[in-house]
This record gives sequence, structure tokens and C-alpha cells, in this order.
Amino acid sequence: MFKKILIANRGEIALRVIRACRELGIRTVAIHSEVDGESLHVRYADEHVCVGPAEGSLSYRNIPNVLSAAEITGVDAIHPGYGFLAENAHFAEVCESIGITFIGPSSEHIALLSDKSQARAHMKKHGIPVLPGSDGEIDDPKSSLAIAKKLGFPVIVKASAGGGGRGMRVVWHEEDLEQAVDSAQLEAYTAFGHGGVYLERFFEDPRHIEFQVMADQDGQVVHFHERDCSVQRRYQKVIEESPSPALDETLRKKMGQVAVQVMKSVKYRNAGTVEFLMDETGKFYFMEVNTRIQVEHAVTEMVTGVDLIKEQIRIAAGQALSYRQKDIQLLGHAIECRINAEDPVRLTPCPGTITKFCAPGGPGIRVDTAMDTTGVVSPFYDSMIAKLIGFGRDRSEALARMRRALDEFVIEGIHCNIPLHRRILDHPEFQKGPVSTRFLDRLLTLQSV
Amino acid sequence: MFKKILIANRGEIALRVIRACRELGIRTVAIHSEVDGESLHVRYADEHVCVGPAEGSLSYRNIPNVLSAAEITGVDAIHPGYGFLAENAHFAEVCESIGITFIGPSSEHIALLSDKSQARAHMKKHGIPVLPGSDGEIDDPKSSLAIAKKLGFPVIVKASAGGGGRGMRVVWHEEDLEQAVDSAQLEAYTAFGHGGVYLERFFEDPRHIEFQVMADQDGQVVHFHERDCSVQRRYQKVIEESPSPALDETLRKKMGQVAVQVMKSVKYRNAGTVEFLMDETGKFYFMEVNTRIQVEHAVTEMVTGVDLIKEQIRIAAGQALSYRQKDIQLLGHAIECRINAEDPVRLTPCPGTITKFCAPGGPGIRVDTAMDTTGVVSPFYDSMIAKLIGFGRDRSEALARMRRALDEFVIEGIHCNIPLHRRILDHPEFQKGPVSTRFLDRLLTLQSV
Amino acid sequence: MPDSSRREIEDLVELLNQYHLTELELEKKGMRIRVRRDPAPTFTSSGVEVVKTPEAHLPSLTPSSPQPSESSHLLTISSPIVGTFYRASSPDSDPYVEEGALVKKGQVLCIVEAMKLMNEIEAEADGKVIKVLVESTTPVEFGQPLFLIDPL
Amino acid sequence: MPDSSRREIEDLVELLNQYHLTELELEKKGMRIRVRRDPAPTFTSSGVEVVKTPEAHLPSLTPSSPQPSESSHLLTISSPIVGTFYRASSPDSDPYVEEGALVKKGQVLCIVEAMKLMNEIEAEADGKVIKVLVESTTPVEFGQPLFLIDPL
Repeated sequence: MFKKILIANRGEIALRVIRACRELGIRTVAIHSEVDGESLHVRYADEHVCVGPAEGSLSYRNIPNVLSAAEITGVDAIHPGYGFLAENAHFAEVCESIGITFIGPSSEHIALLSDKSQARAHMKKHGIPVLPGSDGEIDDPKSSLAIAKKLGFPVIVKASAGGGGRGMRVVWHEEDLEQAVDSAQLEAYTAFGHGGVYLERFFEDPRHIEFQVMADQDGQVVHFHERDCSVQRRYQKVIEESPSPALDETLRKKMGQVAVQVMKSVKYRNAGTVEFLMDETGKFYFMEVNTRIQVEHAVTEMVTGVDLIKEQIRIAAGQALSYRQKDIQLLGHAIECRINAEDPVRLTPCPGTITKFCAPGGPGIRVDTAMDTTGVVSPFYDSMIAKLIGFGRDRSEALARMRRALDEFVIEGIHCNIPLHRRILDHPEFQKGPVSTRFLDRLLTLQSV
Repeated sequence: MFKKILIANRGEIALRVIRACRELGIRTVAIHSEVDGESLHVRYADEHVCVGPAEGSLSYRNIPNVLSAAEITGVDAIHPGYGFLAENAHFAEVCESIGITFIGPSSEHIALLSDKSQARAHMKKHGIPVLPGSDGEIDDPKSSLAIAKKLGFPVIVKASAGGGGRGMRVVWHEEDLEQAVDSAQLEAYTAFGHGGVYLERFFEDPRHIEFQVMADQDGQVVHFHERDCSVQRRYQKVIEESPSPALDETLRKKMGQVAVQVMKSVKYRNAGTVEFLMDETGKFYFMEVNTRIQVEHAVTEMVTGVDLIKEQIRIAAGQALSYRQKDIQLLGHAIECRINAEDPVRLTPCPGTITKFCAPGGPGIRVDTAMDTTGVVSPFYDSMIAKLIGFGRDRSEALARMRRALDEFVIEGIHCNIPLHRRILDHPEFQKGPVSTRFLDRLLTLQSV
Repeated sequence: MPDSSRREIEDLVELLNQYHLTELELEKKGMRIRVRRDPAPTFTSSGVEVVKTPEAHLPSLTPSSPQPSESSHLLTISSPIVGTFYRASSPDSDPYVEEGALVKKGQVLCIVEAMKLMNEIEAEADGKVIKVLVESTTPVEFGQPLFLIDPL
Repeated sequence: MPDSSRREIEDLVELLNQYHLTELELEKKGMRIRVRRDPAPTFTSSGVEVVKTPEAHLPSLTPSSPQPSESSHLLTISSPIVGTFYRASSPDSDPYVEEGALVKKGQVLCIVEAMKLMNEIEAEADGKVIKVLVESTTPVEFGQPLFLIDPL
């Protein structure tokens, strides 16, 4: 087992990893930017190294400084968390080359799966159901139009290197295709340095269902059931839950098997998520693999009782999976609300100083946060203040717990999206069960009209 | 279901009940003394009524004022929590007589079971294994000595009305018996207004194992497995865990059946705990029934996923148990540390103002407290600051979680017993497994020598 | 206002209370502290209009005795029990006392009903009823002020 | 009046009410708080003894630039990278500079090794080396002060 791990991240996920390390008896090194010197993740770690100024690209994403920090502190391994360097194949590769274990998949896995178009092609070849779409990237307008017509409008243009909705365009009419492709390519190039795009059929009311998977060195692959992440705003997840109210036992089993098949087809290792898009009839399609631990992993931890971060660390250290598929049971229902610093009207991030922070407690409630009794939401980083997760014996108890916990949550000095979460949890459509990824955008549009 | 419930308590248990009510959609009335007007339980409740000055006997235990508060607020039911009026048969009786539901057993159950000597006799009659001892209370010195000799020294003198170690004397030699009985009687009379005592054989290294039981109107009785409360200091529980490291599956099943039999023998209703004393060989004896929800109920909630308070409320409202015995599974292992305001040297309660309070979070951790980001431990009430409960897939994970959570816990401005908890959790004997009720006293004696 | 400022102010108020000061001034950094205590006040008794029920003091370790009202020579009669306040012995009867009335020590001022028992609340001193603070048939909690009496 | 000022005033009014104060003054930044309660009730109590210095600063939103040292005209040379600090090019060589030495802008002062690369750190101005702040072969983090230079 590792003796010392560097956590190449900040905020709640850095704390999350430090907690796992402490429970495993592993020493920790925090890295931080110049503005984060007083942060909780720095205080919780055994050692800490400043790696640059506030801007993430100069500190948390600064590969030479992060690796130098790993070298001068003599760590065996690096946990990247999510964001920053978590899906940077180059970083994973350099770690491998200097003999520091990158806690995650290999650089090849990251490279293959972060190219969405390439991953699509690979899965299609392996018999995984993928969304009807173009074979690989498109470029000349004529053939694009032919493909789109064959798929039938509306279609969606997606960036191969994409994520978070960038480089995406929905096209409803033939005549808008060419311009949409152009602008998607431009945006993709600007955002990711690679302008390649591909086409897929566009579903109007899909559900976002993802399976948490873990694989070890020996090729053992286990899934931890699904998360339903359909409550999104502009492709950003807002609420996640497990199990999905849209699946029955048969479908759950089938999709779980496909998720495992996806990971086996690339000989995956460590934690990853297989994302599916599902239509109203229960037909599902592979979308992509996230080659990192995700924000919403805590939902799965609550509902299965498994510590995914510790499992990640154990696997990275060469141990075999400590669970078999039959050990992974759904013990109830869990829901996560991402509490963000957010302007209540414009719904934009609003950083600032939290003058009082007091998280809810009691049965079935878990809070992951890097806030103390006060705290700062820095404009340099993402605006998430806390993850609030509620567990109950069934969905209705989990919902009731979340609502009372939201009422208890004290965050003063700054605006946050707790009122929005209340609106969603109080909404009859959400309470009833499955919603599509357009539920929240519709709710907010109605509101603003 | 009830529309409105009055919580006849303060502190973390009042919050616990308010949370359960909110999750069930029931309105709440807090009562409070003059010094508790700003307390969290008052802020969380929908309504609140001041019932007297600081002294508990004049406020929280003041039956006329508590019941008047129930009347003027028009509640259907009263939840007594633990302590104060929770095991007051007279209070339960008056509630019954004025048509307000007392959320707990009937006044007859409380009366029968709070007389330890009477309860002992009842259980013996019903074939429940009880500790070898006197048949009922003793009084004349001659017959007492005869009984004691038959039992064999050491014996223990116990008050019928006893609890918390008061009115108890261990007697090692014949010649000390008479004086021990006299002084136990005096102490019992002073503490409880009833001086009756009885004799039992004294075990030097017993384990304290208790079973959480719940019974409904229809006579259905279910147990939620055991809690091991052997870590005690002067008969006060310090750490509780479930399952007990001292039981195997066979013994657990057998004791669970006896616990259910105990409750069936008195036609019990609502939540209660059957306490057993167990010797090193696994022989176990009925000790007493606690006719209330207990401080340590959260351990059982964590390890079974059941919300005991909501179940109490549902049963009191006339609903059937929502669990059958086979539904109650041990999902892992849970440990509770009672965090008390305590002088680290003299180990006595030390009330005061907490200038900063920040509870640990993350996976597997639950905190029940009435502290905000600051708070007051009042000299008028008990010195518990918080209950820290950790859950893990097994005992070793639960232990690791508790240790890292104790390290994270920030309580500034007063002394508390976190260092003591660390010492216990770090102790090889405790880590290895089952300890006896004398473990902690021995540990502390060694220390102070 | 940042919480820190609020806390600062509350700290000063606490000191003010603790040492019974009139004025307390604090400047930071360069440090300038000014304390002031005015001689015992004298003031006129008339024109008491509103006396809010004294609530909201920070949680205190010591039992808070009912605060003296602004016109501190006035006597506050508070409810010694929890119940329902009645100004008269029955719906048809006249109130026991009206504002302006002179009362004798021990005279019944009102009834607080608790658990079907009628508890008569008596004047603690001779005096004039300045204000009836609670409306009839209203629930009252322990310690809630019911009457202001100007003792003779 | 901006909303924030309005809220500030409302907060103060609330505190005034809550603690029954007569006067409450707040100045920001340099911090100046004044509380006053008129008229005070009578009592006896002796002097003010302790006024705690208020503390509590929060992590700041703005990057903390290296603090100017006491003698603020001195120039601090900080490490622009994370790595290991060496005063000489090899274990056998003399240090690049000693305390008291005069250096030219652009002159190499030390090496910080990162990922097997030797990064030469240069003087940012002409001046005199007042202090070498780190021992050779020590790990340094980003922004860690290495030298104090007295610029000429």
C-alpha cells in the first residue's frame, strides 16, 4: 500500500481524498495556490506545498509544479480528484514515466475515451448500442448534410473533445446545419484546441443515466448501479440520485451488464463512469465514459455503503477489487443536491465570503464541503459550496430528508441555489418520478416568462 | 397521523424528534426553559413555549406546565425524548387521561418495568434467564446474608428504582453486607424516593449487551439487533457499537429471540431496550428494560438503515410496524462516541461557552448535536455536546472513520472528552474486540496511578 | 453587515451589560478605548407607551430574571405558569381590573387557566394598573409579562 | 442610497433594538465601534479590566502578495517554481553568491531543480545580497522567499 499520496486538487474533493487516506493510514500532501493557503484541505493534510498563483492554469493545472511538489515530498502516488488534471492523459503519462502512481486509469484509457468520436466508434465495433450518428468526425458540408438527413432532424453536433455542453449545437432544420457545424467547430477549437465534431440523432426528452464502474488490474469489473442525473441546467448536473426512478430491475441489470462490457472492451482500470442516454421507451445508448471519480460519486457511496475513493486507492496500489457484483446492493435511495454560490435571479456563479456556515445533520444526511464555520467561494474556482446527500429507505424518505436538510442549512453572506433545490424537490413532476434532461430548463423558462 | 407534536425535551434529542416530524410532515412545538430561548431546538420548531426557569424540575420536568403548553398549542401527541419525563409513569398516565398521545409505552409498562425488582420477578416467571439473586426486595439483615451466601460473594446490592449506578453497592465479604445494604437503601431513598433494594450475583467482567426492540398495537414485535455498551465509566455509557464484537450469529439470534419474548411477555408497545449482562462464556442474563428511546439509538439507525423515531411516531399513531424481522439486516458496523463537556483531569462535567463548533463530515459520519457554530453547555442540564456516529462496512472501517472524525472535530472554548475517546479507540484491547464493563475504569485507574 | 462586525458589537454590548456602562467605544489597530458610566439616572415616570416583552438575550449560563422595564420603578406581573389568560372570571363578568385602576396587594388581577384549573393571579403590591399587556383568552407562557403596575 | 448601506443601517437598528441601546456607531475598515445605552440603571460595580483584542480575519479573495519585509525597501527574490534549492551548480562548487555580495541584474543567484531540470534563478536588480533565506538542498514551494536584496 502507498505510504504517502499527493492530492492534486482543492475543495471538497481534496478533503474527500484526505479522509480516505487517513482511514487507510496513508500520509497526505495537499497542494494549494497562493489564495488557498488557509483552506481546509491544507489544514487537514499532513504536508502542503504552494504550487502557484490563484489561476488554476498556473497552480492546480501546472504540471511541472505539481510533479515537483510530488518529488520534493516523496509521495508514491497522486490522486487527481475531478477537474484540473483528472482527465489529462499527458499528466497521467508523465506520472507513469517518473514512477509515481496516477490513481485512475492509464494514460491510454484517458486518451482513447476522452475522444468522444473515437470512443463511439470503438463501442460500436464492440457491439455496444450507440446513438445513431456519423461514423467518426465530419468535415465537408455536403456529406454532413447527407448523414443528417439519413438520421432525420433534429440532430446534434458534438465536439469530439467536448464536455459540459461546449461545442454542442442542436440543429432542427436542414438549412441551419452548415452554420451550426462551423460554429461548433470554432467553439470546440477555442475551448479544447481540437475542432473536430460529429453528428448524432437528437432526442428531445432523454434521461441521463450513468453507471459507476470499478475495475482492477486482474480485469475484474464491477458496477455499483446507476445514478440518474437528468436534472441539469445547460448540461450542468444539479441533482443526482440512485437508483433511477426510470429503471426497473430488468433494465437496471441489462444496463449494468452493458456498462461492464464497455469497460471490459477497453481493459479499463480503476474508477470510471459509463454514461447512457435513455429515451422514454427505455431504449438506451452509450454516450461516453468519464475516466475519473465524479462529483456525484457520494450518491453511490450512500446507497451501496461502499467507499469508492478507498477502493480507487486500493486498486491503484495493485490490490484486487474487494467487492464482487453480488455484494453490491442498493440499500435504499440517495439524492444529492449540489449547493452552489449562485445569483438567485441570473443563476450565475456569485463568489464571495460566507460569514456563517452551518451544515445540517441527523439521520441519513451526509455533507461534503471544504467550508469551516465560515469560508470563501473564490472567483478563481468552481462555485460549489457543498454537496448535500440524503439517504432514505425509499425515494420518498430520501426526498423528505433532503427537504428538511435544505431547511436546516445555514449559509450566510452569500447567495446560493438552495431556493432552486427547494423548488425542484417540491415540484410534483420531480416528486412523481423520472424527469428528462430538459425538465429544469423548462421549469426555469416558465419562471422567467 | 398526528398533526402536531410537542417535544418535551431539549438538546440533540429534541432536534432529532423535530427532524423526524418534519420528514413526516408533522408540525412541532418546542418547550424551553428561560435559559434555552435561543436554543436550536426552539429555532427548528414551528412553535415554542417557555415552561419555566432554568432548573429542569421547574421547567422540562414540570408536568402541569408541560401539559398546559400541550393544551394551549393544541397538539395531538407528546414525544418525551430520553431523560426528564420519558420514564415517568405518572406523566404518561396524565397524557392518556387528557387524550394526548404519549409517544412511548403505556403508563402501566413504565410502572412495571421501572421497578427493577418487580421486572426481575416477572421475567423469571416467564422463563427469561435472570441473574441469580434475591426473590424481590430484601430488608432484614439475617435473611439477606443467607441469600448472599447462597449466591456466593461477591454480590451486588441494587435499588429497585435504580439507574445510573445510584443505590448500587458491590460487596466482596460477608462482614460488609449489612452496611452496604443500609447505605444503598439510604442512597436509593434519597435519589428515587424509594429505598427498596435487592441482591444479585456480581460478575467481575461482564459485557453490557442490549437489544433495541419495537412493538406495535397489534402485538407485533421486532428487534433491531444489539448494541454493545460495555465501554462505561461509573455505569455511564461512553461508547456504543453495533453489532457487538462479543456475539456470533447463533448467540445474536438467540438473544434477539429472548428480547422479543421479554417484550411479548408484558405486551409491550412502542420502542424499548432489553438490557442483558453477558459473562465471558457467552451466558447471558436479563437485567432490565429501558422504556424509552435511548441516547445510543442512532447506532442502530446507522447499522440497520431504519429511522427509529419515525417508527415510534407511526406506531404511536396506531400504524402497524413497517418492518418485519427479516427486513432488519446489519448493513455494516456502527460506533458512537458521546462527546461530553468534561474536565480532562478530573473527568467531571465542565459546562461553558463553546466559541467555535465545527463537526466532521464526509462518508459514514453522522453527527447529532444541538450546537450551532457556537453554543452553550449549560450547568443546568447534562453535559453532552454531540453524538458522533461512524459507519463502515466492518468494524475496522468504522473504527478508522471514527478516528479521523475525532481528529476533524473542532470544539473550542471548553474542554471535552475527545482525547479520552481517542485513547479508547487507539487502545489495542478495544481494537481487538470485546471488552468488559470494567475496561474503561481500569484504563483510567492505570492512568491516574 | 459582516457577521464579524455583528459579533464585535455583541461583544461590546456584553461588556456594557457586564460592567453596567453607559458608553463603550473601541477603535482598532491604533487602539483607542473609551468607557463611560453616567451617574444613576432619574427620569419621569409618565408616558410609558410600549414595553416589549423582554426576550432575546443571548443564551446565558445564569437564569435571566425578568428585565427591569425602561421605567424601572414599574412592577411587572408575569405569568407564573403556562396556560390561557382570562381577564374575567367568566365571559359574562366584568374584568377583574381595568387600566388605571388602583389595586391592593393580593387582589386578583386575572386568571390563568391550566389543565382545567383556574389559577388566580394576584397583585404583588398596592399600586395602579398602568397597562394590561395581554388580551383575554390568549395563551401565555411561563414568565410572560401580564400587567404593568405603578406601585404606590 | 445603495441597498447595501440600507441593509447595514437596518442591521444596526436591529441591534439597537435587540440590546435596547441608545446609540450605536460603526466605522469600517480601520474599525471604530461605539455603543451607548442611556439612561443606565443604578448599580455599583468597579472598573473595566479586560478588553479583548478582536481577531478573526477570513481567508482573503485576493492573492496574498509576499509581505513586504520590515525594511520594505528590500527586494525579495522568491522561487517561481516548486523544486529543490541549490546555492551552487554542483556539490563541489562554490555558492553562486554569499551574503554581502554585490550582484548585477540577471546574475544567477541559485538553482531550483524541478523534474531533473536545473532552473537558474537570476537577480531582478543590481544590489547587495542581505540575506540567504533558505539552506541549500532544501525543497522550496512556489513563491517562497529565497534572497533579500538591497537594491542599489
